[in-house]
This record gives sequence, structure tokens and C-alpha cells, in this order.
Amino acid sequence: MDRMPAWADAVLVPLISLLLAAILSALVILAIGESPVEAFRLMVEGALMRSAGWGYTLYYATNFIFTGLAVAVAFHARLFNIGGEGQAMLGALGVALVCLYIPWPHWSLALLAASASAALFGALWALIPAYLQATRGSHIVITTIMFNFIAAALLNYLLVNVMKPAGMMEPATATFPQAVHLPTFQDMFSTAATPLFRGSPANVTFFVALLACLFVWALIWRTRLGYEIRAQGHSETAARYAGIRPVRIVVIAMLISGALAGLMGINSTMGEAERLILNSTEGAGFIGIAVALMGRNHPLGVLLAAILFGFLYQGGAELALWTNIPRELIVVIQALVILFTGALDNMVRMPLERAFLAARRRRTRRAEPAE
Amino acid sequence: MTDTAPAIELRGISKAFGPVQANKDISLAVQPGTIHGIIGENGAGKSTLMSILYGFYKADAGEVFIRGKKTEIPDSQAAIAAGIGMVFQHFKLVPNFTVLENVILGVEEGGLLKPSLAKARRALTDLAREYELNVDPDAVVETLSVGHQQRVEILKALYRQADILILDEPTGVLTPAEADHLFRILAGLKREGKTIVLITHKLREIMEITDTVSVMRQGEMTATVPTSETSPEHLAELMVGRKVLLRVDKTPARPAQTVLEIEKLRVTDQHGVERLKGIDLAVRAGEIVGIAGVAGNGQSELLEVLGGTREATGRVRINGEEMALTGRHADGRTRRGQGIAHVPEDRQRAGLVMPFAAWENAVFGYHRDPAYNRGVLMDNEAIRRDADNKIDRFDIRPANCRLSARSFSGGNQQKIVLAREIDRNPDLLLVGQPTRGVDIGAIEFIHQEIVRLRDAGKAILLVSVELDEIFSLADRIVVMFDGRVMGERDPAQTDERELGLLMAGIEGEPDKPEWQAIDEQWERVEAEEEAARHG
Amino acid sequence: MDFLTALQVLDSTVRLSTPLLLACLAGLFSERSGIFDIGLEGKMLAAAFFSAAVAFTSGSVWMGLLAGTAASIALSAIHGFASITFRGNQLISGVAINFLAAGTTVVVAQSWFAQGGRTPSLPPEGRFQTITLPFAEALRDVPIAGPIYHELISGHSILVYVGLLAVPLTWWVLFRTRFGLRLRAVGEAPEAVDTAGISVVGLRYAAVAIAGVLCGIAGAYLATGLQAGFVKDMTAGRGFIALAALIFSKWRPWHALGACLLFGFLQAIALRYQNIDLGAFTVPVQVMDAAPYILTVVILAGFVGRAIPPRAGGEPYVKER
Amino acid sequence: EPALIYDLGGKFDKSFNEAAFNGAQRWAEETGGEFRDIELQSEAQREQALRRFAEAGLNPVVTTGFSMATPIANVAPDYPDTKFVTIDGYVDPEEHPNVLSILFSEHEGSFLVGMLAAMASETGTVGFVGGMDIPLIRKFACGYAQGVKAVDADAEIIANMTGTTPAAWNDPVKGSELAKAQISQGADVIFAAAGGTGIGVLQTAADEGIYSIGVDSNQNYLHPGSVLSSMLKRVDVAVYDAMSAGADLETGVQVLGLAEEGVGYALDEHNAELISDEMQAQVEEAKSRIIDGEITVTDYTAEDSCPALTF
Ligand SMILES: Nc1ncnc2c1ncn2[C@@H]1O[C@H](COP(=O)(O)OP(=O)(O)OP(=O)(O)O)[C@@H](O)[C@H]1O
Ligand SMILES: Nc1ncnc2c1ncn2[C@@H]1O[C@H](COP(=O)(O)OP(=O)(O)OP(=O)(O)O)[C@@H](O)[C@H]1O
Ligand SMILES: [Mg+2]
Ligand SMILES: [Mg+2]
Repeated sequence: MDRMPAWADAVLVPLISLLLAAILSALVILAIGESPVEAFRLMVEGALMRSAGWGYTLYYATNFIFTGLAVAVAFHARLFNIGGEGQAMLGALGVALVCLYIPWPHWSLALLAASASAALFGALWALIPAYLQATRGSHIVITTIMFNFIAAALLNYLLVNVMKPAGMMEPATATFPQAVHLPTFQDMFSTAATPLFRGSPANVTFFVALLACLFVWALIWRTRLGYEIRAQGHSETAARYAGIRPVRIVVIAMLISGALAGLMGINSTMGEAERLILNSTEGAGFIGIAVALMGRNHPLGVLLAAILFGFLYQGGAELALWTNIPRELIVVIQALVILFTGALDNMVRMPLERAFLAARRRRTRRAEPAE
Repeated sequence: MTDTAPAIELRGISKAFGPVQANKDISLAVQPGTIHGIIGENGAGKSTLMSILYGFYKADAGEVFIRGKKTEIPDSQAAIAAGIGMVFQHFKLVPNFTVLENVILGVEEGGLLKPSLAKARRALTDLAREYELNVDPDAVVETLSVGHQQRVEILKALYRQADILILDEPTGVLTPAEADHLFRILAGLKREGKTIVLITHKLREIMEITDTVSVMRQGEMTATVPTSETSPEHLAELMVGRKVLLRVDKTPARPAQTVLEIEKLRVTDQHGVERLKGIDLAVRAGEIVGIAGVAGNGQSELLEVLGGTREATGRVRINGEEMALTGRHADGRTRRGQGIAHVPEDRQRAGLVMPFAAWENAVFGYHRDPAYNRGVLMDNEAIRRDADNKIDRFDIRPANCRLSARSFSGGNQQKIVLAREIDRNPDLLLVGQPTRGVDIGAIEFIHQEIVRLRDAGKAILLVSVELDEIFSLADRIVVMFDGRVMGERDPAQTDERELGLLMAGIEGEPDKPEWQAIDEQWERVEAEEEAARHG
Repeated sequence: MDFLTALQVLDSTVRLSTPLLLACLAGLFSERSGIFDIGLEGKMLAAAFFSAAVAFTSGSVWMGLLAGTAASIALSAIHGFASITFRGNQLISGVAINFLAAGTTVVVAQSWFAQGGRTPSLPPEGRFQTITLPFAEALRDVPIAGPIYHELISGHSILVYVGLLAVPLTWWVLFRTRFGLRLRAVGEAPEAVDTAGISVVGLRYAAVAIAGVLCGIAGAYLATGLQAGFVKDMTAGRGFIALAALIFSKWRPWHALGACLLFGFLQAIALRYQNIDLGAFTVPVQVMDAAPYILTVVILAGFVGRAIPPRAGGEPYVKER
Repeated sequence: EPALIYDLGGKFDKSFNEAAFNGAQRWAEETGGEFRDIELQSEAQREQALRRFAEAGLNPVVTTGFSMATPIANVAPDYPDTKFVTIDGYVDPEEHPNVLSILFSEHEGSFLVGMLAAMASETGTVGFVGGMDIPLIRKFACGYAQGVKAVDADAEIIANMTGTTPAAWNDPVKGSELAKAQISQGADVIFAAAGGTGIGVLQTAADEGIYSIGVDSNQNYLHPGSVLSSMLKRVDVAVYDAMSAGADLETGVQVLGLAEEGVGYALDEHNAELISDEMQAQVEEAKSRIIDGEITVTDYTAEDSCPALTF
């Protein structure tokens, strides 16, 4: 019945799209007078050929997994959560409160508590937009945009006026106590003989992110709640018919979404900076939108897209280190990747589909006379 | 007549949608000044063929001749220019536009709207007089009854001076009287020399009005015969490829205790329009109560209230127990707990989640049942086993529960819903339009299942716009009009004409021509609605 | 707030609202035709850069406007290509366009002017100067009306008046012309448009192109009207606020004017009254900074209610699945 | 070969980072040497850039921005042979012997331009536009306010911040509106310490015919005749010196104030006509008194409060 085998749709289409994005990126690099070959070599070597490069790639990917999953879960309920940024900021705040003001005997306990707190804060920040959408019909896109700004203002206030240690220049909290230091990949995988992931920020949170992928997968495709979320997302009329209460689904889906975005805080704040800084989210909430859409809102897709973006971030850093290519070029490359794999995928898919259909026709025609 | 070229001649038309071959090498000639019927099962390719003629789809192969001249029809503009007008099965109207705006869309005079609107207003008055096609030119289309929406479609075609008019299943949404009225208009058009192609599932209509009839099956044109030389039974056989039972066999009902009692049920929609204006009704175990009425007269709202998707005031008791009509217990989940199963009118929007697989749809609404769950997780294995059972018992095709609901045909989609709801063995089954858009073969099966449930002592409330269906299933017929019960009839002691009038809100013999009386009723209702919206 | 202050705040409101308004109307055309557009921000940004760059190089602000508009239309074309021709996801396409503009403007600016992704400061002829309406000086001293005319109504750059005129024009085009009728139809029921023999694709491209023009003017206003040059990311999220205003206005031109003026007003107030001193306690600047956003949510939840987008919005028009 | 790491604002922010770049350029031109540099894009890159440059044998590694202090403290022990320089950040010299912390007394420089502002103002109201409400910006504002009050105890100071998101540093439109709002409240001199946003402030001041004061680099040339002066923060000199010293760089903590010519106010052909001899004399006098310790300018970040301004 299908026009094209599933593998082609899942593998061939994105690969060709990526290739197109790469070719166009190469042209742009050429246009500004640099060597694309050299640039790609630097990116790949810096991001994928060294363990430390992987350490960075996966660190960024961890952030994007959380925000990507957050957007994806909301999308399943047909809610466009642009508020990942603000929710992540609040999540980071939650992490900081737990890490700073409670003495923890061991990082594992702290991680549990910080995760809970990050999720809680993120979820609470999503709650008001969710509730207003569900009961008043206030468009979630507007409210979540607004809540991003409000979160930034709140964090700015708290860091400058409340949480900053006296006399410190930076609007940041004190460094968290050593006890809540999360094991990095270096701590976990290095041996004296073979140092791995040296200095890179990837840490145990990556596994939390993988768990989150698993959790979202199970939630969406294995639980009643996920079933209801998807039903509501596909058709509110149908959901109502089945006795699914839209208000409940909207609120719960957004709470989960916000919680996932909030969890990003454990990676950036507890895992990397080890203190709460003003700019802890750095737009990862928005990257999450691209990641979720490119990953087709499936956890596995989100994971892959997040790693792709992690690679672009880390590869971009390498470019910035060793060439004079401006850092914004990486943004251009990201844009091309999003454009080709996300929005122009049909440009690749349509001709492929036709090719497969034609091939099948030929096969059946050749088979017919034999019958 | 023999030396004039056919008004339409199609040669070797083929069309594939991806892997589905909708039209295979079809040739057809339609003589000018005739009414040509086309029949065929669902999915036979009728709509596709006509849409190609109208430039909506592009044929993969084949040629079109209009009045003997080879004509390229790359888009609808070309079809309109060639004098072809089409009333689609699913209306192509802009719902929030007025009638006038819909009529001028695409044939405006110049860049500004004002002159076009004025011209169309005048033309509409003339057309209305000429063809007895009254609609308020300033009414917003979505507020019109379906019958009137269809008039707008016909007016659109006439305004474009079509002399070849294609109507795709126009009577599915009309009362018998309205259908008669339509046919009178078509006859008039024919007298003027216009050519008409009529697609319908109703053999009676074919026999009544067409000059020639073509039969399609699985994308091919299997026969074209003069109507006078054929019979309904013969046509049915040509369509399905086997003999079909056109009537349901059923024994007299043996009603027992009252299952459902409705008192003074009222519903007001979000625009402030009262949709149910005090309904009293009872359904007993072991009987089928059929609600007849033109779409949009409150039947949908009645089903929605009972199914738990709409709030209401009044009293409803199920098995003697009071039913919550507002608040969080007025929902589908509670209703299911009370033994109510519901086959909704719109299977694609309500009854199924189209992107879900069949197995997921097979428990939709019952997905919280412990049988389908293990702890927090759903027991997908059990659900799939259950779905396979249902597919087996209801002969759902293709027999693959992993396909999405979307990839089943309309009839099979309906069977999925029915299987799910009937399988629960409910005390009360609510059924809306069970065979809408379903072909003859499947209708037979669906009707048998409903009767079987009745015979098992269950109460059944059936809503249908098909009078044939009401007649063949219902033990009691209740007619609804404008949110009220117009009356109750015994199917053995009434006829289509009487019901048709009741469905238009007319009791007893009207003092003017039927269609005129009906029109006045509709206009009154639409005006009231408009007032309520703005009041 | 005394009269003069009120005037000044309103004056500021007009300036802050204009780019929002132009972008919002751009979104209105696009979304009325059924194409969602979250790339307003990117289009404005690209227009801001190219208008400033060309105004600088050519010394003509009008050339700048033209170039900015062309850049914005080019991005619109990409959006159209992705979401109309290739039926891609309109949200992704919009996100991509925002990224593309953010990156490209700086990369191009850097290799063109080598001033770190900035254009040089524009000379006067490279900027839209404020214009004084007739009699503004003469009427200046008339009580109440005089200052209103002189301060508030007169003395903006021409693009402000273009923006304000765009509102009735948009209304007129949408509701009084053939094009508008078809445009509204294609956002509600593309199949009706198609069967009426009108090209759905053509209409949608036209709408997207108009959106490009309006975003172009918005961007040019930022860089050559309000400012004298381009600074990276200078749109600073205005495209998203415009999007919010569009939803707020429920896709209606006059309401869009109201929504944008409201957003502009809230910002102007927040800028003007940053340090409100309540005696013992000074309201922190962050509270005032967040106030426009908080108020927006309050107004939205309290008064605006459900916004129903054009029915066919966001979905590509697919005849044959 | 030395390395230079710019803060997130980017190499060409027309003020702070750009000054660092200029210093490095000058060094490169004068010595014919080469240096590597990187514009950071994210927080995590701070440590990364430090490590990568140190591993590549670049020495010294000069960084700008207070946010580099913590990363340097984390990284420095791993590369004892590399000298790290943090401009604006403070790293404990006891613990990290291979780090040089360079701190500027921005409050002193701001004090001087505050005096200029008060003297140039005819309305007795002056303005300040900051990028974001962070301690560093408060330090600027506080020094400025003290300078203003030193000249005119009754002067009014309107201090505004642009926003709370990173966009606040790149929103010239908002800068313009803030300037206009301040002008309408009577301000006729405005000091902008707001990165790209400041461009808008200076532009509007020029358009509206009032004075503005630039920051970090000498911005007088942007609008000759309108930019009253610029509060100089000689990051360029600091970078130049550090690069010149090379691997032999002396570590520890350097505080560059007026005495060290690390901060000051700009006087050049673009604003010569705006600064009368009398004004210059007064400022120079205050300068020497500050250097002598006769006047103490409160450093907001030391006290977390300001005698002349409330936040
Ligand atoms: N969108 C679609 N995608 C894939 N396959 C489809 C789609 N629509 C229809 N089909 C396939 O085309 C076939 C015919 O569909 P259609 O709804 O016309 O069937 P039908 O003949 O009306 O069947 P029924 O009598 O059960 O209503 C079905 O078998 C279905 O699997
Ligand atoms: N737009 C479409 N895309 C893909 N498949 C389609 C499309 N329209 C129709 N089909 C398929 O083409 C076949 C013929 O459909 P068509 O609508 O012409 O049937 P029909 O005879 O009009 O049926 P019905 O009586 O249900 O109206 C069906 O299998 C249907 O599923
Ligand atoms: Mg059909
Ligand atoms: Mg069908």
C-alpha cells in the first residue's frame, strides 16, 4: 500500500536533505572566502574524533534533548509551547535553590532532589499558560512567549538583588558545594592510562536525558495518559467523544512539557556551571522547537536531532577557535539544516516517492506476463 | 439527435492516487439535453471521474471532448469556461462567507467587490424566481441548512452559466420533498437543453429521473444502459457484482422496560441559539426508536447530550438513574459507565482518531477498562488481540489491525466503530447515521447487527437522515424539526410523504405547494437563528 | 501623568508600535491565506540589515528601503517554496528563516563592512527623516489639539504614516476587493477557491509576498527610520510580539492596530516609569520591565478569549493524498 | 603566540570587547606577531576555549569579561605553564599563581564623566542608560551619579535599564526610546553603558541635539559635537601590555584606576569644542584628588549599595 518503503522515508530522505544542507553551507563558506573542506574537517575532527569533542557535543545535546522533548510532548497535545526557554530558566532556579540551601551528603541524592525541583519549577511556569489556554482559550503561543520575558525578568531580579553573594561582580549565585558536583564523563570513563572526555562538561545528566527519552516514549505510546494526549492532539472532538477532558489533558501535557524543559537546568546549572548564572539557558528553549520538529516529535528523532545540533554547536566552537569564520556562520548552517531536513523534506521525498512507485510499476509489469 | 455530438465525451480516462487506481481507462458519452445517472459502490471512482471533468484532478491519461470538441481541462477555470458546473459531494463553499460572496468567488467583475456583489444580487433574484431557488443572499453559509447550502452550490453553477451540470450525490442531505423539488428543477434545466450528470446511490432516483445510467465498479465503467431498459435489482447486481438484499428482515419488536427517559431537554449552543427546545422521549429495551429529520434540526445535539459531549438542561434517566447533564460527570466516560454506547454521526471527526491504528481505535473510549491495562501501562497485546477478534467478527477489511484508521474505506471505518460499540453489549445504543456514505453491501451487514442487538433486548436510539433506513430499521419513528419533536409515527402506518412534511415542520396538509411551504419554514428557522446569534 | 507626559508616552507608543504593526499586518496577510508565519522576526531583521547596508552604500534611503524589502521578499519566497510548493511544515520553515536571517545578516555584514556585523552609521540622506505635517508649527499653540497635532501626530518618519495607512488599506483590500475576497477564502476553504478556478498556490504566494513587503518596511523602519544603521539582532524579538499581537487581534486589521498600539503603549509606559518610588520601597526595574508582558497575559485572559485562526491555516493544501 | 577570548557580546561590540581586539591588533601590528582569538557563543565554551588554547601552547591566554573568572579558576591549575589573564574577573592569586586579574575602577572614570555631564547640563537633569541591571552596570551608574552630585548636589539623575534578556545589549531602538523618555523628563546629557543599545542612545542624543557620553572605547567620533566624551576603560592597553609581556607576564591582581590611566575620559578633536577649559580644569582637579585619595568614589560592587543613586 505504501508508496515508499519505511526505511527510505526514515533514512534516505533525511540523509539526502542533510547532504543538500551541507552543500549549500559549503557554498556559503566558499563565498566568504574560506575553505569548506577545511571547515568540515575541523568540525568533524573537533566534535567527533576526540572524546572531549564528544563530551561537548553530548553536553549540548543533553540540553536540546530536554527542551526538544518538552516541545514534542506539548505538540502531541497540539500545543505549541514556545516557553521552553522560560521554563528552563525556572528549572535552573529550582536546581540552584536545592543545591545551595540544602546540605547534601552525596551527589546522587542531590541529583534526585534537584531533578524533582527543576521539574517542579519548570512545570509551575507552564501551569499558568496551560490553565489559561484550557479554561479561557488564551492562546498558548502568546502566553508562553510572555512568560519567557517574565522569567528573564524574575531571574534577573533574583540574581542581582537576592541570590548573588555580596561583593561579587557577576550576577550569579555562589558556586554549589563540592558535594553536589555531578560526575562528568571524565570522572566516569577516564582511567589514569587513558584519559577520556578531558575537561568536557558532559555529565551524568546525559543519562537522565536518555531516561527522559525513554520516559516520554513510554508515556506517549504506552500509557493511557499518552493515548489520551495523542487523541486530544489529533482531534479534540474525538477526545471529547471518548470522555477525555480537554482541560485536564492540556494542563497535564503542559505540566509535563514544562517539567522536561525545567530538567535542562540540572545539566547546565548543576552539571556544567555549578552555579546559577543569568544566561543559563542561552536559547536552548528555542533550539528545542527546531529539534522537536526535526525529530518529528518522536523521542528517538529528538535524540538524533539533539545530537546533530550538539555537533553543530561543538563543531562551530572548533571553527571559531581555529579559523576566522564568524560564529554566526554556524547559525546559518543550523538554519540550512533546519530548512532542508525540516521544511523542505518533501522536496526530496516527492521525487523519491515517484521513483519508488515507478520502480514498483516496472517490477509488476515485468512480473505480469510470467503469470 | 443521433447526428449531434455528445455534450461530454470521455475517452480512456485513467487516474491513480499513488498506488490506488481510481479510474481505469474510462470512456463515457453523455448526450446533450439528457440526465445521465452514474452509480457505483463507494470508492468506485465516480467522484474522481467527475472531478477530472471539472478540472479538479488531472487525469493521468485520456481525452475530454465537450460538444464534440477536444478540450483540455487543466483546472476548474477551464471547465467553467467550457460551460461545466459541478456540485461536489462535499460542498466547496467558504463557510464564513455570505451566499453572495460564495457565488461571485472566482467570477468577480473587476477588482472591486461592490459591482460584482450588486450584479450577483440581481442575478440571484432572477435565478431564484426562475428556478424556485430561494436563499437569503446575505446569509452566512455556515448558518444555512444543508439543503440551502446545496442551493447555493447550484446557484453558483447557474450563475456561471453552466449548461453542463454535474451533481455528486445531491440528495443524501435532502428531505424527500426537497429532493423532489430538486428533481423538478433538474427537469426544468433539462427542458432548457442543459445536460445533467447525476451521481447517486439511490436506485429509486435513478429510475425516476435519468435517461441513461452508467455503472462503475472498482475504477472501471462496467455498463451504460438506457434507464427504461433496466431495473433496480439489475443495477444493484451490476454495482456490487452479486445479488443484494435491499430490505432488512426483522421480526416485530417486543419492547420491555423503559431504559431511557428524556424530559424537557434543552440545549443552547455557544452562539446563544437554542438547538433543543424541550424534548420528551423514551426508549425501551428491545426496540429501535428512529429519529427522522433533516440534518441540523437538533438530532446531532440530542445524541451529543446523551453521549456526554454536550451540556444541557432538563432531566434524563438511564435505567431509572438520573444522568448528570452538566459538570464533570456529563462526559463520555461516565456515560459509558452507565451502559451507554455511542456510534457518533461523524465517524471521522468523533468516532475515530484517524491517524491512530485500527487496534488503538478499537478501544477508543474504553481504553481505561482494566481488561486493556496492566498497571500504568496499556496492555497493547491484549488490545490487539481484542481488535483482531473484532476484525474477524465484523469482517473488517483489510484484516490488519496495525493500519491507521485513515487507510480503511468509509464502510470499514464505520464497521470499526460499530464493532467497538456493539461489542460492549450496552443497555442503550445511540447510533447516528450508521450507513452514511457506506455502500449497499456493508449497509446490509450493519443493519443486521443493529437488529441483532435489539433482539438481544437492548434499547436503540437511531438517528438517520435516510428515510429508507428509518423505515427499514425503526420500530417507532420520531420526527424532529427545529429542536422539537414534531410527532411520532408507526412505520407501518405512515409514508415518506407524511414524514417528509413533518421533517419540514408541517403538520397535516399544507395550503400551498409543498416545496413553498417547506421553504417558508426553513427561512423562518434561519431568521430566528440569525436573530438569536445577534441578540 | 500630566498632559505633556501623556503626549510623550503616546508619541513613544506610536514609534514602538509601528514596526509591530507592519509586521503584524504582514502576518495577517500571510495567515489569512492559510500560511502561518513565525518568520516575521527573521524577515524584519534581514530587511533591517539590507536597507541599512544599501542606504549606506548608495546614499539613498529609498534604495535602502527597496533592498530591505527585496531581502524580506526573498525570505518570503523561501517560506513559500517550503510551505506552499513543497507542503512542508510551516512552523519549521519559519524557525529556519529566523535562524537564517540572524546568521546571514551578521556574516554578510562582516564580510561587507568588517565592522563586526554592523553597518556604518548612516548619513542623513541614508535615513528616513521625521516629517512635519502641514500647519504643525502654526497650530502648535492651540490648547490641547495643538500639542496633540504637533507632538503626537506630526513629526514621525514617513514609514509611520505608511504603517498607519496600511491598516485601512489592509482592511479595504481584504474586505472590499476581489483579491481580498479570494485571499480570505483561500485561508478558510482552499478547495472552494480551487474549484472556483482560482490558483490556490498563486494566491498564497501573493499573500506571502505581501507579508514580505510589509516586513521589509518594518525592518527598514527600524534600521533607517528609528536608527541610523543596523546592529545585529536589532529586532530584539519584535517579530514574536507582532505574532502575539496578530493572535490577540484575531487576524483583523483594525484590531491589529489596537493590539500593536497596546503593546507599544505598555512598553512606552514601562520605559518611561522604570523606577517607581513608593516611598519606603522602589519598584524594581525588573518588575516594570516585565509589566508589559504580565499585563498582556492579564488582558488576554480577562478580555480577549479564544482566538480561532483561519480554518485552513497551518495545513498545506493537498488535493491528492 | 598569545590568545584572546572575547565575552559573549562579541568581538565588535563597539565598546569593551572591541577595545580588547584593538589592543591586540596594535600589538600585532607593532610586533609583527600573531594572535588567536575566539568569540564565545555559549557558556560552556568558556572552559573549552581556555583549555584548547592552553593545550595548543598559546601563552598568555587573555580573556575579557567578569564571567571568565570562575572558568579560569577551574582550568588554570591544569595548565601551570600557561598564564591566564582575566580582565574584569577576580581570581584568587594565592590559589592560582598563573593568573593575572585585571580590574578596572570604572566607578572612577564614570565619576569624571558624571562631572562633565553635570557641568554640561543646563537643565540640571542627566540620564544614564544601562544595558541590563547587573552589578557591573550599577558600578558605572553609581560612579557617574557621584560625579554628577559632586558638581551639582541638586542634580537629578534618571537611571534606566534596557531589559532583562540578552537582547537588552542589542536593542538600539529601545535605547532610543529610553533616551527620548529621559529627554522628555528634562535630561540633556545621557551616559550610555549598554553595548549595542548605546548606539541608539548616542544616535538619539545627536538627533535631538543633546549630549551623550560613550563608554569603554572612545566613541566620540560617532557623533562629533554631540558625544560629550566617553568613559574610557583602557582594555586595549591592558591587552596590549599583557601580550607584550608574553609568557613572562607578571601574575597577581592589577587594579587599573585613574592613577594607572586605566580609566579616564576621552578628549579628542571630536569633542574639543564641547569641553571648555574650565570644565577640563575641574575634572583634572578631581582626578588628581581621587588619585591622591582625597576624594573616594564608592565602588558599588564593593558595598552593594550606592550613596548617590538607588536601584
Ligand atoms: N487516504 C488514503 N490513504 C491510503 N489509502 C486510502 C486512502 N483513502 C482510501 N484508501 C484506500 O482506498 C480504498 C477505497 O477507499 P474508499 O473509501 O473509497 O472505499 P469504499 O469502496 O468506499 O469502501 P466501503 O465500501 O467500505 O466504504 C480503501 O481500501 C482504502 O484502503
Ligand atoms: N484525493 C484523493 N487522494 C487519494 N485517494 C483518493 C482521493 N480521492 C479519492 N481517492 C481514492 O480513489 C478511489 C475512488 O474514489 P472516489 O471518491 O472517486 O469514489 P466514489 O465512487 O465517488 O465513492 P463514494 O461513493 O464514496 O463517493 C477511492 O479508492 C478513494 O479512496
Ligand atoms: Mg464520491
Ligand atoms: Mg467510501
